[in-house]
Amino acid sequence: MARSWLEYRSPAWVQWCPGCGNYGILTAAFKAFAELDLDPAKTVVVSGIGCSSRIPYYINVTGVHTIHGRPIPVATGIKLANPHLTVLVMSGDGDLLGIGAAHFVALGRRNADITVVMHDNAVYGLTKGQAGPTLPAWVQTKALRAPNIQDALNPLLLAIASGYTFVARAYAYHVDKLKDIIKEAIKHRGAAFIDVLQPCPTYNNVMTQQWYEQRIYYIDEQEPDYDATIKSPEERSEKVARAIAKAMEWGDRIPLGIIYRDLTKEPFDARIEKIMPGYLEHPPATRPVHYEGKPLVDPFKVFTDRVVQA
Amino acid sequence: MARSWLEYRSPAWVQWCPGCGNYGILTAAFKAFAELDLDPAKTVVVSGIGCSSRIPYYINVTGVHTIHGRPIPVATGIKLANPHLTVLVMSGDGDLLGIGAAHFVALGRRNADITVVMHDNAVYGLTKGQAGPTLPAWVQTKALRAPNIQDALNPLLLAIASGYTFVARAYAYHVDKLKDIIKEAIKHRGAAFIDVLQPCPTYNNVMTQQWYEQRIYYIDEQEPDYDATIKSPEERSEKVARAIAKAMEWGDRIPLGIIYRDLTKEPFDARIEKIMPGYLEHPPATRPVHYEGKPLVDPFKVFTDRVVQA
Amino acid sequence: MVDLALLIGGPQGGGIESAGQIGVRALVMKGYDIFGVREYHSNIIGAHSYFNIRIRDTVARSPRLPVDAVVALDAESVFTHMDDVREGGIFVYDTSTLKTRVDRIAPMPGPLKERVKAKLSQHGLGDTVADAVKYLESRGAKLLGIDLKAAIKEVAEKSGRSVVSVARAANVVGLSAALAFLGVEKEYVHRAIEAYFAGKTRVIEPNKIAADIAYDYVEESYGLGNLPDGPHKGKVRMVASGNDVVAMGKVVGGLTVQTYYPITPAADEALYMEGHRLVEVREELAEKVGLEKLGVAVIQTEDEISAINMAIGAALAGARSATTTSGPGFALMNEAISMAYIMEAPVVITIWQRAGPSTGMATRTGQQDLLHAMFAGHGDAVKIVVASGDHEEAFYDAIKALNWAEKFQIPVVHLVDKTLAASTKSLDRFDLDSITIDRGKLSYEWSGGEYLRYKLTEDGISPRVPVGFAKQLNSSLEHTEYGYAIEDPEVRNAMVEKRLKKLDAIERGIPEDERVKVYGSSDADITIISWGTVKGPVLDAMEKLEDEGIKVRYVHIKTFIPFPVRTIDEAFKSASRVAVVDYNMLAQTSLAIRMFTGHKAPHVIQKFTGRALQEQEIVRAVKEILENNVERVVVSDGA
Amino acid sequence: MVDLALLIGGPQGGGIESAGQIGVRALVMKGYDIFGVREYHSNIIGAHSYFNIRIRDTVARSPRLPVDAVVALDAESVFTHMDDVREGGIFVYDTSTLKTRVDRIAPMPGPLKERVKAKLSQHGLGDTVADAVKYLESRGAKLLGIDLKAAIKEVAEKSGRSVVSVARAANVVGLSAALAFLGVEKEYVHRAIEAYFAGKTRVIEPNKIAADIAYDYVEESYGLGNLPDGPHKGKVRMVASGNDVVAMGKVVGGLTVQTYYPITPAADEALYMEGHRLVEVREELAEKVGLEKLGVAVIQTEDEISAINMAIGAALAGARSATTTSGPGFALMNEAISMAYIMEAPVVITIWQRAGPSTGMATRTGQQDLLHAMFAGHGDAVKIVVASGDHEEAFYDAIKALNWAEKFQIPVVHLVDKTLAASTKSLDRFDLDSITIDRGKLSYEWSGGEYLRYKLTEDGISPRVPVGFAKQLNSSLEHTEYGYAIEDPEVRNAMVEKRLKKLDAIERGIPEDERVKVYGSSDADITIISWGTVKGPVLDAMEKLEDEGIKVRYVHIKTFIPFPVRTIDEAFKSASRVAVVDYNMLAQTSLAIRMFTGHKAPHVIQKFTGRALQEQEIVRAVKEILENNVERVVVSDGA
Ligand SMILES: Cc1ncc(C[n+]2csc(CCOP(=O)(O)OP(=O)(O)O)c2C)c(N)n1
Ligand SMILES: Cc1ncc(C[n+]2csc(CCOP(=O)(O)OP(=O)(O)O)c2C)c(N)n1
Ligand code: SF4
Ligand code: SF4
Ligand SMILES: [Mg+2]
Ligand SMILES: [Mg+2]
Repeated sequence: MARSWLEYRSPAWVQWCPGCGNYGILTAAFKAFAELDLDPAKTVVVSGIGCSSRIPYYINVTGVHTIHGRPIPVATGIKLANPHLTVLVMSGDGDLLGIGAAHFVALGRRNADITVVMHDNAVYGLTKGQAGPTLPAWVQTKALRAPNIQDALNPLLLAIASGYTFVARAYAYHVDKLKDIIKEAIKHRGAAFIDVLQPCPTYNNVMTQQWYEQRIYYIDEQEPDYDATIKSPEERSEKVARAIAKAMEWGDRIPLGIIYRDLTKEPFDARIEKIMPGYLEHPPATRPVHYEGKPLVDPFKVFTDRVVQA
Repeated sequence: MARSWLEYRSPAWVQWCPGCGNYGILTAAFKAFAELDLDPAKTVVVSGIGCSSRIPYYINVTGVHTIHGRPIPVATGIKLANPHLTVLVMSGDGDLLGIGAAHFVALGRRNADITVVMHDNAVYGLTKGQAGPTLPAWVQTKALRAPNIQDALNPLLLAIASGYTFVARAYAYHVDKLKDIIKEAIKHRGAAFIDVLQPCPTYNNVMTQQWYEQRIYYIDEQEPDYDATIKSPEERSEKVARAIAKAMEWGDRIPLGIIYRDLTKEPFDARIEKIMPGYLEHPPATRPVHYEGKPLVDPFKVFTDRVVQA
Repeated sequence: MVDLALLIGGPQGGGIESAGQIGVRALVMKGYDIFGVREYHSNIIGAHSYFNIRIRDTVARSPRLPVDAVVALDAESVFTHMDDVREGGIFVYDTSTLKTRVDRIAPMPGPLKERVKAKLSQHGLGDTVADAVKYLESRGAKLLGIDLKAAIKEVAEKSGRSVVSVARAANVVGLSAALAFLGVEKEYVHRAIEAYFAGKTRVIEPNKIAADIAYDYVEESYGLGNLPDGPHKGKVRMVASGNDVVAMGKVVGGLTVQTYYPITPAADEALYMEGHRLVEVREELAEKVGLEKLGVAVIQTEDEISAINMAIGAALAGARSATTTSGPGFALMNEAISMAYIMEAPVVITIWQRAGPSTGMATRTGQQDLLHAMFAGHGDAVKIVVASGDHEEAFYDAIKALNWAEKFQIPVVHLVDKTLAASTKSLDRFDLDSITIDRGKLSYEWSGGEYLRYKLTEDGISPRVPVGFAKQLNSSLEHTEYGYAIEDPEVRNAMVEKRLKKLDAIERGIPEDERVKVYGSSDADITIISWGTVKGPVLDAMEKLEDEGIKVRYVHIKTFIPFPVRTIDEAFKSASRVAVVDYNMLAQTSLAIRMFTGHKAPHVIQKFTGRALQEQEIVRAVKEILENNVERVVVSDGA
Repeated sequence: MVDLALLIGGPQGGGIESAGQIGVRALVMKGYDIFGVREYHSNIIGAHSYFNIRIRDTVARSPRLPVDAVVALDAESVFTHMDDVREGGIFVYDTSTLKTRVDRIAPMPGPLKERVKAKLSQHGLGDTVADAVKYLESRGAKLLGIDLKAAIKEVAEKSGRSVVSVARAANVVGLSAALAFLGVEKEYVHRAIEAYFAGKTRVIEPNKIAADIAYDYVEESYGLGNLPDGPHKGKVRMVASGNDVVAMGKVVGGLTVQTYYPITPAADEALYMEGHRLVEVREELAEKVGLEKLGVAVIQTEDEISAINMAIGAALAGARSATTTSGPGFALMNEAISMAYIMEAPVVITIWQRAGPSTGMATRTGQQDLLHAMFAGHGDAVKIVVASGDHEEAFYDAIKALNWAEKFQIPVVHLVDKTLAASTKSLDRFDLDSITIDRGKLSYEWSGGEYLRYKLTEDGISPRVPVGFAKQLNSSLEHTEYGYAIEDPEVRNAMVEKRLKKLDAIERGIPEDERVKVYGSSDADITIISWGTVKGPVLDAMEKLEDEGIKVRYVHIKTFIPFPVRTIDEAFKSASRVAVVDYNMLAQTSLAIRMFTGHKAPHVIQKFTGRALQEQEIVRAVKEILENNVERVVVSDGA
């Protein structure tokens, strides 16, 4: 542990509302990064648009504040170009599961080595409190003009169905527990997803701190036998079923912790290496593209399938 | 049964390749529509873009051939405007689960009374055979320049995770079985999804007719006790778990039939009626908007929250 | 003549919007015409925000600086607006912040802090609120210090509530002090509070107490102002934002489906409509249509791609259908707009422009989406583009847009902006008799044999029977008259010619006076061409300049497609000098003008800061052009 | 002078593409310059398709009708092309189809059937292939009937394979007959088959047998033609499609990431690149860079939104990055393009234009995306727009686009079209020495203290260190030099001015001769202005018209942003007559020209059918304009 977590604090004014769950996530990130001693230049936090998505301004590592719903493709592009970076997506529930749902699913299919931290407040915070994709039907939070008529998604189930190989749920105000899960997610080689329950005191007056704290429990505390990790393909079907059952628990009791972890699937970069040997050693970000301005490729030598002797 | 299925055949030349699985789906649709005696004007087949998506030209009902990935929103708009129509989406795996995945998920959340028939050939047929979202990793079909490095999605699991209340799998060449499932799906009040395994003899030289026929089996034949229908909320968690286990069967044995049906969730139109009484009787498509060209609404009478007495 | 301006500043979440709204209402009750606009950061709580109110006995339609009164609810507001009050104007501030230093204000942007400190030190002053107050005194402002903390404590005591629960009433303290100073009766302040918080007694009471505390304090310490009643006294009026009036226009115009994905500054339009999703039919017509209530289905979608496609689907099925968004959302709609065009689906897309590029400054204004809107969609996609200059225009244009969409069976883009969205205007009754709802060639019955959705006709517009009422094919591919996909060159040419004929029909169907409005005469010293909310500041500046002997003509473009070629061409030919106000970087309006007329304006007035354009900016820019022949004037007033 | 044209038609999936490719190769081996273009339906199997080959001893660059030889592999082709052969030209057809009636051909579009039947009956003929053959005879064509069924049976017997497995060789039978007629040596036909099917012995053998059957039959029955060797005999050349050369250009230009979502006609570019994802380093440089193989990561994404955003991400990380698409896909990229602009991310977007609106005719061509591309993205988003006129241009432009993107840190749109994509050209060696790879202000090391991604500089372009090599902030919001979001008016103005300076840098950095090319002189009878693949037909028509005493000047626009204002302005001023060839409905090129220069061309030549523009269409249109002063000439040659 070479760095203090304070080193990861940026000088910017944190503009979230008082009591916002995002503060807990921010602190947990500082601590996780510090404990993993991440290099600020080589650690990239990519976000979309939303309250939560302003987080790159507040963490003193490399940040990319993209557009609404697209942090996953941008992050995937960064990781694709340079697989040696630590890449995180930190974004809102609306961003990732509303407008961005197609990319959320696609990341699972690729199992790219990216950690997705979803700030799940069940509302669209920055646009003033409309229903988010995780807001249950018939709930009417403060800003709504009528009860919500769309069902909530179950983010964990969706992540498992999409192919994520690390799936967890955490709670924003439990900074140290969250920090531990973020660390595990970053260490995991593959697509990792953490659904962080994040109270939004300004707009979500239903799923409040109190509401959550009456319901959440930690799997590792209450069910120490729960083993979420698949170490060989044979274990998969049984463990996935158990993980899904756990993922579907919601209501009076909400489980927190690592729900699922599959160590048997290769991450995207390893797959690319297989069809394009040399990729990892000389990735697109850094491999030579010219020599003193001269092109490195002679088309008549390379595209021989198109060469004709007249 | 007032109409012959031949009445649903359009005069257009069917331009699919010889042996294409789409023919089976087309015939099954003819038969299902005939047996349900659907009114061609009030039955709407909405498709995206792809080989399969040309199906509206071939069925003699109302058709809407939209753009790639967007048949679900267009169909939702039609159904929203006129809940008294029978609306189907018939489109490809690439269309629905690749570019259209966000809408696929959103339809589940709304549980709109729309039947989605997915022509699942695991390739992008019309663009000449690239990998579709249901093509397993490391498979290299004819047109691919390298093995596929993205994992396949499990469409059934994704549908269940998204909230569809009717989820089934069928096989394109078993026309009568498929027809029965389409009928059930249409009759279901809510978002219905049928994953139709559809051989593409031109591009998918791996998942061929033979490949499928060695693996598929019918749940209702082999497991007559399997009951996929949720009739009360209490049954849900148990039956969903069973459905998910069934949905995850894939490999040497591929189950066909109705995997899941939830009768306890209201469809979207019923939800709208609740927050906007009168909707079903006078839906947006037909409710009066003027009287002899005159507006029906006086803003000073209606928007009284903005009226000020000076 | 009464022409006043008032500015209330404070932190986001600190009640700036409600103070503004209450102020506007009180002043409307007093009988004045009011225009109020709010500036705010893309932030929920804490960043600086302010509300600018213009009060006139003629017509109020633009903000102006300096103002006659500033109400600064916090230290940041004092520093931010210390140059915004005119000499002799009132500056209300919170005495409990006197010791606050610039550098301790976390939300305040660093560069602004530096500028403030430099300015104060230039005047030999330090960097506290007290120093700023001295600076204000030196500039001749009348300072009115109120201890807001103490006031709130008093409110809490008097209302029997906790200090925390009434803390936001500080805004009303400040506002009420300013209104007392001006001479707005206490009664109006009370009524305005009641009207704004309609029915919420627990909010109304402490706010009235807060109002009284400030009002009485001003009365005692300084005496009340003596503003006479305004000319609108006694009338029933409306006080509505641009977002509101567009929603109203659509509902009055017979909209039955509105889809949206939340985005600033469009979402408030949809939300306002959602709050009015069941509306009463006009008494005199209820029996005739057999209904007392009408529903408007307002649907939040998963993204903008879904919003536009769902709106198109609804339109195909016969709904009067629209969606509302801003630049980023509209950018995502491009593909579907091309589909709506070839499918001949009538759909209205409202674009509430905000400052780009990209996310840019999401709560600021601009006119940066003009060319993007005009050429949205691949493959020769055509749409009508209409832009509104003020609240009245926006109301009627919303209706027109729905009519044109159905009449010409084409997508219509309605361009508005954040200034309009976030500005509040006093309005007279709309002229319902002038409104016609036109659904074009729509019919719900078909008995003509096989229905051809794309029938070739004289005017390029086919009879329209909705999906569900005649078997039909709708296709995004090039198609036959029935709708089958076809690539035959002759059918293709016939369909292209059909679509060209439709363009002719649009050219014929939208007369010049709906495309452009001209204010002033051709013997003016300068002709200004622009569009949208540039209108208000220009018309106000015209009056001011006229007083100084400078005659201005203003050519206000209403539709870009079809373009008012004739009027613009004549304007250029008859003008001694032409300047375009182009609220964007690329001078997009100038490009559009040149594209359609060949003319290039020798002068351009630009603003990039995303703040609402102000009267004095135009006054200054026009003088700059006339006096110094400057080609490009960039204005940037407003914090 | 040799100037021949050959057309091979048949059903999609019947080997039209391979016949064309083999034909092109044989003719290149014979020493000619070749241009071949394929027309096809949006269909996998069964619909009509044809390949048009132009054979010249100077330079081949456009299709032409009528051709000198038609090979009709099926009945539909006979009917479709019965007017496409010149008097005295050869028409090869399948005698086993003689009895087929027009109406029995399922894939044939109804309206075309009606036109064919009308034409035949006008000549007193029935509606079978036999009737069409009579019609052809009456038009003076040399008929060459081959029983393809019998020929295939013979191939099957001789190769010891089943009839089904060799059925596709019918295409080579037809092709080989035509080549024999022309006088291309059998050896070249064999070698061409070998080259095209490289290594696939089981395909090569039956095809050679098929070639021989037809060749020998022609030799015996009609005698071989006596085409001399062409001028390129002995050279090592390339035969590549437009899709291929763009992929080659990108790879040579140092591309390291290409993302794509499959779409016609872009996908083949990505697929070709994917097949060459590991390329060898030039021998002389391998040691210097320490690598023998280079990888190009070609990634299929879930949609175009992902494709562009992933490409942007890769660019931020330092990859040379591009994506490829067509109109519908580009429409979906609008929002991200605006982000790339404000983030100053260098990314190249190749747009392979096809016929719209919307899905339109997905496998047909056009230039309908010009204005959409130029104004893509909300909020004043700027990009460079470069367009290629032929294969050579496309190769070099692909490299230029990558250079400009990195040099100016801005998105670059490379406009190409389906004609280029689907046309095959014989090419000489590229001039590697003329190529420079320029990465602008990129560096992988940073030692200057805090790295400011958006540092304000003289030329508006900041030093660029990729993500991963210096801690930094990249933001889609308006930002400070470091990258923090800010809404301060002064910082905003500074950043807008920075971006304006960058536009100046682009204006200065891209000289006029890279923006436009002028062919012919100003004393011409007519000046044609256009761009893209209009070039070939216009240059060919110039020659033809010159022969008839009509002098043409051609102004070929290469970049629309920045626009070649000076040259176009001069062209208008010096020209006696100007016509714009506008391959779209809205006359978008004319609008762009007027927008930037004020000039309006009095004449326009348009084509809507989506078929490749042909030499004779321009010849005809120019005469029409010169002789009859026609304002708008619409051409529509090609089935
Ligand atoms: C294309 C586009 N559509 C809409 C918006 C407006 N917008 C900004 S933030 C946001 C939602 C934020 O919700 P979420 O992702 O849950 O983040 P939160 O604010 O709740 O943290 C939306 C819709 C946008 N910026 N871009
Ligand atoms: C926006 C857009 N992107 C890409 C395409 C090109 N495209 C046409 S069909 C298709 C995929 C078809 O695959 P699928 O949906 O599985 O249908 P199939 O052809 O296999 O039946 C694609 C990518 C398009 N038409 N529009
Ligand atoms: S609106 Fe909600 S999510 Fe956004 S900053 Fe405030 S509390 Fe946090
Ligand atoms: S390509 Fe495949 S899916 Fe498409 S029509 Fe042919 S066989 Fe069917
Ligand atoms: Mg949220
Ligand atoms: Mg498919």
